[in-house]
Amino acid sequence: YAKTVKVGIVLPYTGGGADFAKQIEKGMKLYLSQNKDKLGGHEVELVTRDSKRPGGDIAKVAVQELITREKVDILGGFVYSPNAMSVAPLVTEAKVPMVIMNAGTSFIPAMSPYYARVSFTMWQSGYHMGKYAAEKLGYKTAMAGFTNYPPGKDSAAAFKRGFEDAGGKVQELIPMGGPREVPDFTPFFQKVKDAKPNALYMFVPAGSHASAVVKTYNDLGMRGAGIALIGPGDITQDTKLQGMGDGAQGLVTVHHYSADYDTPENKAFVKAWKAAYGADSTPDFMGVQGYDGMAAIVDVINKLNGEIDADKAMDILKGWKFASPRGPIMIDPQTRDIVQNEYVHKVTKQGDRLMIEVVATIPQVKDPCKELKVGKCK
Amino acid sequence: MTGPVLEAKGVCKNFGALEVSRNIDFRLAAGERHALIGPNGAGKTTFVNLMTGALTPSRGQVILHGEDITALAQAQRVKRGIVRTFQITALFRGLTVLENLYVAVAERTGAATGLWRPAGYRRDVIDQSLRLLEIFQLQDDAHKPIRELPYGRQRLVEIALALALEPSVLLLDEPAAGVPSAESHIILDVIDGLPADIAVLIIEHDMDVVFRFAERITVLVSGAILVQGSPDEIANNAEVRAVYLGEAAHG
Amino acid sequence: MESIDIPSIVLGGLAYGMLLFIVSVGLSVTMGLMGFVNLAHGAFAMIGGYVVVTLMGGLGANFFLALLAAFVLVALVSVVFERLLYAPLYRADELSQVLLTIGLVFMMIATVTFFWGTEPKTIRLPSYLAGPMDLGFTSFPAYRIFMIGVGAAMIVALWLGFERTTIGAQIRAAVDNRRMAQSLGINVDRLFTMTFALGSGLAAMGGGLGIEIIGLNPQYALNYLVFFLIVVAVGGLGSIRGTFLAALVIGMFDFAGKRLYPEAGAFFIYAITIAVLLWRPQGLFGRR
Amino acid sequence: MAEALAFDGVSAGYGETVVIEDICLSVGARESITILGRNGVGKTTLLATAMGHTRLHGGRIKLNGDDISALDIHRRALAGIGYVPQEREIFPSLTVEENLHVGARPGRWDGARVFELFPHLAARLGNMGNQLSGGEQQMLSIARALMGNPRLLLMDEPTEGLAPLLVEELQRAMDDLRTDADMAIVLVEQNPRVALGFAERALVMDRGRVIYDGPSAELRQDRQRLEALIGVGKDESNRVGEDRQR
Amino acid sequence: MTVAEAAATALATRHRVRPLEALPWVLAVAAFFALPEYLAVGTQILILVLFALSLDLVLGYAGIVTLGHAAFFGTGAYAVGLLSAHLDWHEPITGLIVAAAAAALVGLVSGWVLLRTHGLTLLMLTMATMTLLHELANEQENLTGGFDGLPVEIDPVLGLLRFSPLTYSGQYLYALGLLFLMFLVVRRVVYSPFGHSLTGIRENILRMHAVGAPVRQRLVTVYTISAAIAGVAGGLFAQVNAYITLDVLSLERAATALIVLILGGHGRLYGAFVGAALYMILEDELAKEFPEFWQFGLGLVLVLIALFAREGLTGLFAQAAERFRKRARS
Ligand SMILES: Nc1ncnc2c1ncn2[C@@H]1O[C@H](COP(=O)(O)OP(=O)(O)OP(=O)(O)O)[C@@H](O)[C@H]1O
Ligand SMILES: Nc1ncnc2c1ncn2[C@@H]1O[C@H](COP(=O)(O)OP(=O)(O)OP(=O)(O)O)[C@@H](O)[C@H]1O
Ligand SMILES: [Mg+2]
Ligand SMILES: [Mg+2]
Repeated sequence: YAKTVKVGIVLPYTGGGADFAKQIEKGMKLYLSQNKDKLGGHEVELVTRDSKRPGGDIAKVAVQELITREKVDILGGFVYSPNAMSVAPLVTEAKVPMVIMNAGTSFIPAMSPYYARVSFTMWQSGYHMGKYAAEKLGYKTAMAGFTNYPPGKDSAAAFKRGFEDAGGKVQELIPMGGPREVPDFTPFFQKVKDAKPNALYMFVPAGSHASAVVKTYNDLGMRGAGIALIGPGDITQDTKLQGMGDGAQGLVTVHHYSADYDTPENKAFVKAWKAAYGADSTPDFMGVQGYDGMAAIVDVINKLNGEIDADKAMDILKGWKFASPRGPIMIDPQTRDIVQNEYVHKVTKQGDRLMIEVVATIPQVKDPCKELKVGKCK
Repeated sequence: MTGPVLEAKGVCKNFGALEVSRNIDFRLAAGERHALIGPNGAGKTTFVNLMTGALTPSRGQVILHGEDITALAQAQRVKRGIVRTFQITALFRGLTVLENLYVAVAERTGAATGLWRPAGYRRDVIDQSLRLLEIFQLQDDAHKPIRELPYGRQRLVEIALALALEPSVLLLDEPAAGVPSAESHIILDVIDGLPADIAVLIIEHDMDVVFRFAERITVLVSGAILVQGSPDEIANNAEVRAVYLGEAAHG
Repeated sequence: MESIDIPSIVLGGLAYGMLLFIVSVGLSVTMGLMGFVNLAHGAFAMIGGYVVVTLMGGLGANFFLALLAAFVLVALVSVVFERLLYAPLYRADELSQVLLTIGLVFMMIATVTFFWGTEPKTIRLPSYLAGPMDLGFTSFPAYRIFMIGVGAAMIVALWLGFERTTIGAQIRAAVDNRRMAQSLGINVDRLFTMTFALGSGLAAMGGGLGIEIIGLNPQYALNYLVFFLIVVAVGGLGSIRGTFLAALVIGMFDFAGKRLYPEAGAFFIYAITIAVLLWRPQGLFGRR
Repeated sequence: MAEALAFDGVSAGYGETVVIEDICLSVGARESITILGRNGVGKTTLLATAMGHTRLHGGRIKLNGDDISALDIHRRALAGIGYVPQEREIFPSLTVEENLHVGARPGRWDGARVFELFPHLAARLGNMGNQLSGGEQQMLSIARALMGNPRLLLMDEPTEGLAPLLVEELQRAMDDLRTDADMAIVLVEQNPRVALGFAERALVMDRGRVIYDGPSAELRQDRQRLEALIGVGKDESNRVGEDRQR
Repeated sequence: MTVAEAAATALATRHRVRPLEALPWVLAVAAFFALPEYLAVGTQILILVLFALSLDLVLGYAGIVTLGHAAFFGTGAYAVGLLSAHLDWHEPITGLIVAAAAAALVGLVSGWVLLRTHGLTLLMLTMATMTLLHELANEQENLTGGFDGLPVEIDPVLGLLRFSPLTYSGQYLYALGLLFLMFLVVRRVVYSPFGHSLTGIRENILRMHAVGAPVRQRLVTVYTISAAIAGVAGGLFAQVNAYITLDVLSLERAATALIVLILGGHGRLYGAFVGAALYMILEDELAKEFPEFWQFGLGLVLVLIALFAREGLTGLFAQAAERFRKRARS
């Protein structure tokens, strides 16, 4: 007989992360609406909670309520790493499987045996951007600028490791203010300009800071000074790309997703997305993470025939494979973390639209942080 | 000891380029009744501020009971017995009359540092506050917040607060200001009835009050002492009449 | 030893200071002059920003026209706010004002989210304002040079309007003692409504002008509030000149600090705030 | 020619409390009157009512023949009323100069003429309102009202806190004003000597009503009558600030 | 009895406990039994009450308006967190004592420097100081865990009361007990002669100097006491949530306490209770119904309270009670 499986979704619907929450939610709902048949006749009920801020406490209360009062069978969502971390003991004690759809700090999946992650780690893009810049783009020197909080630090460290592993030299890692400060990058970029490295690797959180980076880069004439701007795909987020203007042309980034990928899976995905949310709406990496996360949840429900048992669910998630719009993905059975392709993006202009062109693919990347056992992944 | 209780030695005060007090030498003897008069803006209130520590002199010394208190903070000077009233009423407007007095008495008795025992347990403080109410005939207003009190009564509380501190030197800055001459005598009666050992300095523009009250008068003009003398001497001093009194001395 | 380009630091600091001034000047009017703790300043600025985005994006309006429209529209709408919500609290204690305006901020964040969504908005500047401009001794972003010009024009206009006429004094008089000001023939209600409208209009314009650099999303209303408050407090309440000077000082100092010691992060801006306010508690030109 | 100020059966007070009752009063175009009375009898309230600060419970107020009962405060000021409030009400965050000029209107009184009357103020132009001595604030309050060039000047105990010599000067200046063609003056004054010397007509109030309206000279000469009316004497001592709310 | 005697009696008995004062505690205990599923939110409310109560001591009684109170909350939280993470010190009670002491120290030092100012200036200075602490915690990531946060491990209270992350019943009782203790302290202070003198400072600081009160010393004292209590609130937060992030030092946290206090009514002891409960319940319920737009409803309530209940909700009650009493008398 048909069961209703309750899925508790914790996302920052208000505050600085609201934009991400929206993307993830749209992705999840899109998958659900397309794949009703895969539920084996069961129903899914999403119980959403606003985690508001990256403080840990609000998310924790939300999860506690979802578990004890709403009696959810599965948890999903989580944009901010601290929120995913703070609920680990709770999830472990309550034995509820949890699919992490963003929170990218490397060691999170290790914090609870019931965690599985379908998003990314900062090391995946940063490390391979570093290697690619030194090996293929031939840069000898580079500087890295980053927003001064863990994702930024991780990303810059990963870049440095990758760049130097491939024989380059990172002159300096420059923290460029916190995520909440006035995003004026001019003083930092002036410093870089004076030092004249071959490339500037920039991590800022996706959002308005990214377009400020590109604009400042152009305004200061750094391209003319021979300094290339590269970074993780966060700074060429699909939804923000058009707003950056022509100055974004030629940027090279490494990431796991762009709406412009020319694969059948992705074309179908983007088409369905636009059909559901309007022609103006574009999925970005957050959207696809929500989509894939829901795919994992639906698969669990299907295989367990609606009867969610945490340990069995985790057995299914370990080694789970999926033909995602971003390419083939898998959850590593050892680490319960995502294994996915990383793509080298180049921003080009076609007509009056800026496009992401894939110039190289690095297949099936595991989290380099854990692979190399560096930093907190030791 | 018959020396002065309060003494100013060469006290100067500037506000920027403006010299508000110029080299003032002043002595107030125990139990003396002294008036300080002078044109508006002569620096009388400033002088009180300098004596009580609300302002620090640019130069000069303030000596109380033979001890140099120039560097002492206002609160410490109060503890040593020098207390003032304000030209423009300065009370705890949201508190009742009784509570106003409680605050002052609690400071004097040291009760105010008590963090733990309830204020109501200090019966002694309450009783002393009640006694002050009696002296100023304010019993019927005990329960009223200051802001609901007529101005004349507020002036009474103003002085009661000062007396609550049991001063040895009392500086009164226009105590009857805003109270009509027809009724200011309540205040004057209270002042007349002050214990004889308190030294009192009064600032006042009402010459009836000044001449009735003062044993000695100091005239301050443009920040400097013009003359000092007995009421008769002052009333008949031509210079004082020219700059301050006008015809009032006759009245 | 790396070379340090002094003119570019000075110019960069100046531009950053002007940015701070332009986005804060509206608050200097509504809070500084009118004495209302207007935490909703950022919200008015945000609305202005969205008006500019909508006009330029949807209707393809000219940047300057859009700015002007934002000024006028928000100024007009703010009159309703002023009469209905602000006026009853002019004489209330500042904590009630805090509660009112924070409440307004929350409401406006939700409203903006409802109509414009959560994604950050950008605008496309006219081409002559984009990219670098060659100044001879150095090259510098054209938009920032434009901001310096706008800021300078604003301060001159406001200075002439408020500090060289009695209007500024009339407003301060009405804040000090409303009834006495009326007794001197000042139409306080109208004066306040007009001033509030001006302040809100300026906020809106600041919001529009700032999009290019500090972006625009529903969080704008709260994100930069602290910076607005700091600029006004350091400048001193009641003085637009003070706000201007404070913005420049903070801008220069913060810019040079970040340029030379990026590790120190936000340290500089708070350090200079503390230093100035301990040195001059009423702010650089404070009247209250 | 119409009267400068006319009260026609005016009752007024604060909120529900009625403080002055059924006041009828008229001040001629160039006339000056002086109002006396004990503490709390409603003198300030009467002036404040003319200015529009109180709640009008009944009656009508006319200025130069026009009914101003329903006019806003600032319109009354613009119609020609100047006000020197009892508590001076200097604007603390304005300089002396700004205090003088915020409400200035063109006319015979300008900065120069005001400084002739109060030379001391000229030396304090840059001081903020809260950096003045008590007497200086009083001078400024009077000067500020004069700068508005009113046709009717309401002064509430303007000599309070002023040095005796200055009181005399002010008295002379007001004599000038009185004879000066265009200004009517209503003066509230506690000091009978000043009050009765100032104007030919005097008003005595008690408990919110006018109990005497006649020549000042009469009261000046009849000291006993004066005492009976305003209670100069010790036996009245417990009337201080008697609370008169009903 | 004469008026003066009546006034004296009122003053002498003001500190006595009124029956109505039992109400919040009865409600809190009743909630424990009646609403076992809501204990996690309930615990957060209790912590916010405690934090707002500490703010009331300085804001409502001494008139110090601060936007930096999370400096002490955060210090307390990190004291507990650092003890647990780096010194294996998991004992809760001593942890709180250390939290209080650390916060008091920060309060003493910053109060000594900052409390010579007031108004907007003080607001900005306290906020800037708090932000510098925030920067420091961010900088010392190796110690504090920075943005990502720090897990906190806690032993059972007195070896008996174990904290379950699932039920929160232990946490709730622990928080309630502590709130009660701290409330007793605040109540004592408020009704003491010292508390009375704080009211004097709030009413007229000029006169307070003139009656010989060491004003700054008083302010610093109460600031330090308040900081210690805020530190306990922060320590408690760290213990019951078993996780802290830089958020404990954030402007949001400081501003929330301020809003809650204004909402409930400051200077009335119970304003913190009413304000925190209303704010959190409203936010929680609205956010559940309208995850994206709940701020509108919350904002509307704040606006309405600001317009129609100037002295907060408890002020509204007090006025209503006063009117009722007047009518009863006449
Ligand atoms: N903070 C200040 N800055 C500049 N000048 C000041 C300040 N305070 C007072 N003054 C000036 O100092 C002078 C003396 O003032 P003070 O109050 O002592 O006069 P006073 O003799 O008490 O006069 P009054 O009889 O009018 O009360 C005045 O002219 C006043 O303007
Ligand atoms: N704002 C107010 N609200 C309520 N009652 C008031 C207010 N102002 C004055 N009163 C009351 O009105 C009455 C008349 O006061 P008013 O100030 O007019 O007296 P006055 O004759 O000017 O006295 P004084 O000689 O003290 O200046 C007094 O009983 C006073 O308590
Ligand atoms: Mg004086
Ligand atoms: Mg009066």
